[in-house]
Amino acid sequence: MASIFAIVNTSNVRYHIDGLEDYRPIGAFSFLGRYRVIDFPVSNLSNSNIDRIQVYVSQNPRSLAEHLSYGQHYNINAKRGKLQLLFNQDSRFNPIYNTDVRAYHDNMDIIERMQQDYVVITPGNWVFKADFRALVNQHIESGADVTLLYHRTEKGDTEYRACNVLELNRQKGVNQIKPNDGSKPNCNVFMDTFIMKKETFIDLINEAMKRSSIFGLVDILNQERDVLDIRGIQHKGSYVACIYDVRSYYESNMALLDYSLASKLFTSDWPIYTQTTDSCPVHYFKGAVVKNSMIANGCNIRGTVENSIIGRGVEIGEGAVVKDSLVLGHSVIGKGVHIERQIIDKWAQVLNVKDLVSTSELPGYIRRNDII
Amino acid sequence: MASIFAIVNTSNVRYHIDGLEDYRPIGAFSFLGRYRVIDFPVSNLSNSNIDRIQVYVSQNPRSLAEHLSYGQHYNINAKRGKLQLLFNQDSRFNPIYNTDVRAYHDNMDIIERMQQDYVVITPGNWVFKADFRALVNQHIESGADVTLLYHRTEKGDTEYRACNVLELNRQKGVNQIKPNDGSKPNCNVFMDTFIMKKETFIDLINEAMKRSSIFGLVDILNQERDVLDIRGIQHKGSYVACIYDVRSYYESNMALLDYSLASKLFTSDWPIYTQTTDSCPVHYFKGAVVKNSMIANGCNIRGTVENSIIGRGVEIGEGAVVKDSLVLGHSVIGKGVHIERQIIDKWAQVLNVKDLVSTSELPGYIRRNDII
Amino acid sequence: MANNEMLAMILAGGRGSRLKDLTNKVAKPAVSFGGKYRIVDFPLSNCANSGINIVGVLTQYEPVLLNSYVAGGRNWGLDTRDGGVFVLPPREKADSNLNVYRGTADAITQNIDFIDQYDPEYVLVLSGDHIYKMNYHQMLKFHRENKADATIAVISVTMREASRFGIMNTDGEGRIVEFEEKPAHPKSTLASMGIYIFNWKELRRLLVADRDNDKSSHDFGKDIIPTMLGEGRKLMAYEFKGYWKDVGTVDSLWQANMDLLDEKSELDLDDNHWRIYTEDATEFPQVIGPDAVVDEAYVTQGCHVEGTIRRSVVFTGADVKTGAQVCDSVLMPDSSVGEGAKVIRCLVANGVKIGKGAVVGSAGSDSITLVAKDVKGVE
Amino acid sequence: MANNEMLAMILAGGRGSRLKDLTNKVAKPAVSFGGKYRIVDFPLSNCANSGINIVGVLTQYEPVLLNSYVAGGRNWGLDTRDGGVFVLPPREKADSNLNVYRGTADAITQNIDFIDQYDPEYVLVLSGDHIYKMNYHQMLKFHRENKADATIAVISVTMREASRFGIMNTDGEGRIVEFEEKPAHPKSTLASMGIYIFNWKELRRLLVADRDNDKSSHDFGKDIIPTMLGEGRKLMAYEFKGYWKDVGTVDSLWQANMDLLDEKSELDLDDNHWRIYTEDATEFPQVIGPDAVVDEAYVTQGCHVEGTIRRSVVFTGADVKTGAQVCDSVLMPDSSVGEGAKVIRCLVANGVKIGKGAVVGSAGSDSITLVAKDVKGVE
Repeated sequence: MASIFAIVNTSNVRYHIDGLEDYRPIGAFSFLGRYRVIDFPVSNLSNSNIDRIQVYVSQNPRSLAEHLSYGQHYNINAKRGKLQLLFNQDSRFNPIYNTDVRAYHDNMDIIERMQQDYVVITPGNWVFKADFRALVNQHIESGADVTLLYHRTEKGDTEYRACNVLELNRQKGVNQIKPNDGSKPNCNVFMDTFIMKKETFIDLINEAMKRSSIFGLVDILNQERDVLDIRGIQHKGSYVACIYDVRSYYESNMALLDYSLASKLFTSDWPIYTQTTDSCPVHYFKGAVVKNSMIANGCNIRGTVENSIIGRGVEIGEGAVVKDSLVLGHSVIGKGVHIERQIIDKWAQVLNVKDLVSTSELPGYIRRNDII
Repeated sequence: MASIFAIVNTSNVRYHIDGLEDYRPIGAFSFLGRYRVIDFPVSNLSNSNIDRIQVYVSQNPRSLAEHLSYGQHYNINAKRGKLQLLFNQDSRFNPIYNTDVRAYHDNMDIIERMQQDYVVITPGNWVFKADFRALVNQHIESGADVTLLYHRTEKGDTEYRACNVLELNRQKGVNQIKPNDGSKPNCNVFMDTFIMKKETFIDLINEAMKRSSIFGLVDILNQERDVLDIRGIQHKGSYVACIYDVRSYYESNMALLDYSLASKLFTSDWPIYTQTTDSCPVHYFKGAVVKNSMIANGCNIRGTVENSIIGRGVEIGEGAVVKDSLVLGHSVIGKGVHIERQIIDKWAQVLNVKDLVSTSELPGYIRRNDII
Repeated sequence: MANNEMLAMILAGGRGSRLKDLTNKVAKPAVSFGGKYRIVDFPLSNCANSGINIVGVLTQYEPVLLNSYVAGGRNWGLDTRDGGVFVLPPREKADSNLNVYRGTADAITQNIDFIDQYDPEYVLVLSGDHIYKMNYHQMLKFHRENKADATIAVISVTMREASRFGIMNTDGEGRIVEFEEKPAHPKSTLASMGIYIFNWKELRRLLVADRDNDKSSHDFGKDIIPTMLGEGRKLMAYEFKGYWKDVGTVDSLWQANMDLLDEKSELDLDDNHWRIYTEDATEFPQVIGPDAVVDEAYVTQGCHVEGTIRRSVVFTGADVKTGAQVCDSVLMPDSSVGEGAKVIRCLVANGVKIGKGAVVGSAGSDSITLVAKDVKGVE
Repeated sequence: MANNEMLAMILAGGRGSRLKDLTNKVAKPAVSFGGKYRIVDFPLSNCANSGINIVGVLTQYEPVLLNSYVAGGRNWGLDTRDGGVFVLPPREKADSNLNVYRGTADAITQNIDFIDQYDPEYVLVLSGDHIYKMNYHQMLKFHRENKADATIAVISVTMREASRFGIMNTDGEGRIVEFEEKPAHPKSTLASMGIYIFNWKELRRLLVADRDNDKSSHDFGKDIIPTMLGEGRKLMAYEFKGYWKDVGTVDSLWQANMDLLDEKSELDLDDNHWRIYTEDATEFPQVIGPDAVVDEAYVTQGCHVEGTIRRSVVFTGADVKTGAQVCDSVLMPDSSVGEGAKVIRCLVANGVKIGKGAVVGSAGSDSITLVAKDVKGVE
């Protein structure tokens, strides 16, 4: 069995979500009311029998630190394995310095002491299902120096707009990694997932730091593509989501209200773990009307909920109507309040404004702790 | 039983230790080879049956985050209690902004949601034994608004130079909290420990922020001393150490080589908890000579160790002589190397320089990971 | 917290045979309750919330699931450095052979060595099959303030119910002067809840004496308490006010579940200050389908509802298909109700499948129908 | 890791009576070893390091300390979401009464329902009283590659020792053709280590058949393995090379401890890649006093040494006072050696106090002196 450690990178200069990300990195965003986005990469790794996991985090680490704890709830043996948070200093004076390479370089002594031969680097803001051990085996068999995971899409012109795409040759060799300029619907979206030997990884970091203080892993790979054998592997799976803006966050949640699609993401042989909060079951009161929705535990529902995802411990008051919305944990939708196409952040209370309806393509957003 | 939550503050603008503190806050410093400084405040709290604990950390949180984990090893029930790391943004452009008040203010929503009536604030860089529950009861009985813990010293002119001192009236009322200017040997050193109602605490933070962006808790208390009943309680205990510079760090360790003093700090009714590292016992090889020392598990000792404290997993080579030194975990003192009055940081290796002897009052310091 | 002042011993050996097929393969304390809980979660969460760190669980009958469930105590945060939940079945020792527990007191007697390890001042004896939220720390405070030799928690019942309980007759200060087991003509309505605090040294002495007494049935209510009263010991009644239910029959288990639908019920599981902890199920989020009706219901994660649910409690992993109707019923974990089926006034056991179009239970039934086996569908 | 492919069952019921007074109050697997460990730490750490998540520990004799020790499995990181260490004593079931385990195989038979819960493909059966480091995952790989029905770990012993063991006679490919229990004239030197991998379905069938066989002693070595050989099953011998010791006697327990002083010994407890985990003792750091001599020794935290220690292993909390001399000895946890006392070629049991000036053991003794009771000082 190849020995593998993993890196989950929760900060990426390409992705930024106003509002929600003021409070936590995208990895700590609530997903389907009950999960956080990072539960998906970490569960993928745990299910792949990879139990040395470094999570890199820069800004607002508290919610991630608490949620990940030390990994027991991801089924990781705390003695043999380790779910480790690594912090990198965030240069707020100029964010172009906040590269992945710099974060790894800051923690080079720890990376050098890892005893594993291979590293899998996977992002904290993508939701998909993947057996990383199988991918590493595929990488080893191919003889490539670096393997990159990509998703074949037909919607490159409207979706994945903040992502990179891979230009591949006929042998799946990577000619170039470049920003998705939206010019082509059909493209290979790079899933920000790298597989290589630990030694190759260390060499690339050192080389990148030498060439430019603002080089990321993608930049150095682009420069080294004639020296290294860099290949793409196409990801197989029916659900892939990159959360990089408000719209992609909203739509990646809503898409899973389709039960047949959700059933493919959640299967009994590939559990998605998360941390329990010991909430009680959902209490539906007399008069509640709920259709086509996911409701997390601890909610009290007295009103109407349609086509919505409701987080833990939410109160929906009598006569309230919640449609096409994402309501995050511990929020309150007061009596008679009507909301549609909204993202309500945690601990917010919509009490006094009786109508919140987004008419534009973008859902509305209510900040954490706000009273509306 | 009064309901209490606690704050352990690991960053204080008054204290800074060059070298060692580049890698971790003082709370994460190794103590007696086997502990970290923060084990003392956290064990004090746990032994006092206070199990809601917030640890505030600004720079380099990794080692603290890993060491504290989620508090199980401090005997804290993870459901009812909580050992929580809170991060505050560190303004590197001007450290005078890094006040305790700002850190609390950054996390005000969490403080406001605490269900407890009282708060104990205690620092992460002091080593002493205290029953905080008894102190809170004393605080309640006295009727004071704020209680400050102090240590009566006769060495104020040479020690505790970075600390504040309390000027008390005959009723133990606090007239002033001011920097120790070293002018008096006899003084009441403020142990950076505050007890008050949660509501008082919140009012003080808000008031301090209003008056000045760089006010700390001490500053606002000085201004409010005519409005509030602020009292001192003298700490009883045979061992008190404030770790605020290299000398105090070195000497607070060395003082405990006196077994009769150490026996008063470590008693079976007041366990000091720490995290296990699963190191094996110490192996003393043929020819080893060890006198008056504390040796942590996982060491291999082939040479001579005198009046020293040796951390976990250290290698002392054949013919090596280690005297009056603090050797931190996983360091190597090579064959025939002679060191005296040194602090050797973690993972350092003294191999090629055969003599490292500090002749000045200050011990020498070798940086983490260095090869000498 | 290094608090070994009082440790708790939970009697969890009961067969619970009045629960019929529900306890065929699991001990009564492991029976599911309230959507996502098991009965034993209540005393265990009460212990955790009362600051008790060490809990012995005395198991005997069909303990394999119960053992796996409680071992270690992580679900209740009881897996601390010096604490834990320890499963204590009967066992072979250097000086005695393997013997079943002969009674509630004997179960403690056979574990004197376990308790001695921790040298507690007090021992709290609990039963593993009641639903209630109680702060044992308050009870200990009462016990200490009264300098009692033992304190027994009691609850006020109606005079009619009193004949079914052990009844405590007390003086004006709450001191127990007489104990009557299921009296035909009760003198008081203070029923024992089977919750005792003893001073360990004294209890230890009594248990050792009781062990070799051939005439004893080795039971707290029948032997130890009467002996203490006979010795003139100070036994205090600690009156508990709040929700308390022995879920010993199918009807009472159903009713206790139904009580969760009542907003005025004192059994509030949504109380932040006194959470009931339980195992962490890795389940799909709760899905309510496009044509579902969910009106007055208590439904937990992992459920998938496409049909109609009224006045019902639906447990982890249960599945209600399109057109199905579930009324006034309890669906235990992983049960399923097929398309168009009707379930009325039923308690559907774990994993039971009710086929398409089947009808079980009826609106006018006197007692609740226990559905413990799959029901075939109607074609 | 959600890896339930193979679960482990550790047989930990042994009385260990050859260890005399050391097992008066604790089961053999709970006996201390190597300064800070207990014997059972070795199979448990091996399981953790081999990626096994679920471990059943079959206890019977004096299990109270052993139960508390292993319950939950936190010490070995085995307290994961889906894993755990489960203590499995004999128990009462719906269809059977409480009975002691009649043999090693019967211990597994009585827990078929426990194993079935996890539906593993393979079951690893281990003994709880050997000292060794072994990767069971490698053994499973071997088992799978050979498509064996069962695989038994063996170790090469000397011809002289062979008569004390169960000996496997194999063909050229390592397939077991014959098994002889303690043969007077051994045909091979491959001794069974009491470590078996079985395909669960097949083992289950054999156990059910064995349960009702009156003539069976319900033992793996005596009954199950011969039956499998008789049926022509493919049994493979997996040869282990490395340190392995049955610490069944005072002398062998002493010797295994002494082996830790030998730098060339294969039992390296300082190996980062294969740690042995154990309980976390909240002890004072190890203190070596101003006049102490510590030369060739293995000393752990919580020890306080003011006297002289040579060629000895000193366990957690042991205390060697000024002028005391400890040579070629093992001081078990919390033992103490008074001022000027001499301890030579001894194994001093847990908590034993050797008084001022006393002399125990002697340099020329044939066997190791077990000091299991306090020794009075000489005035």
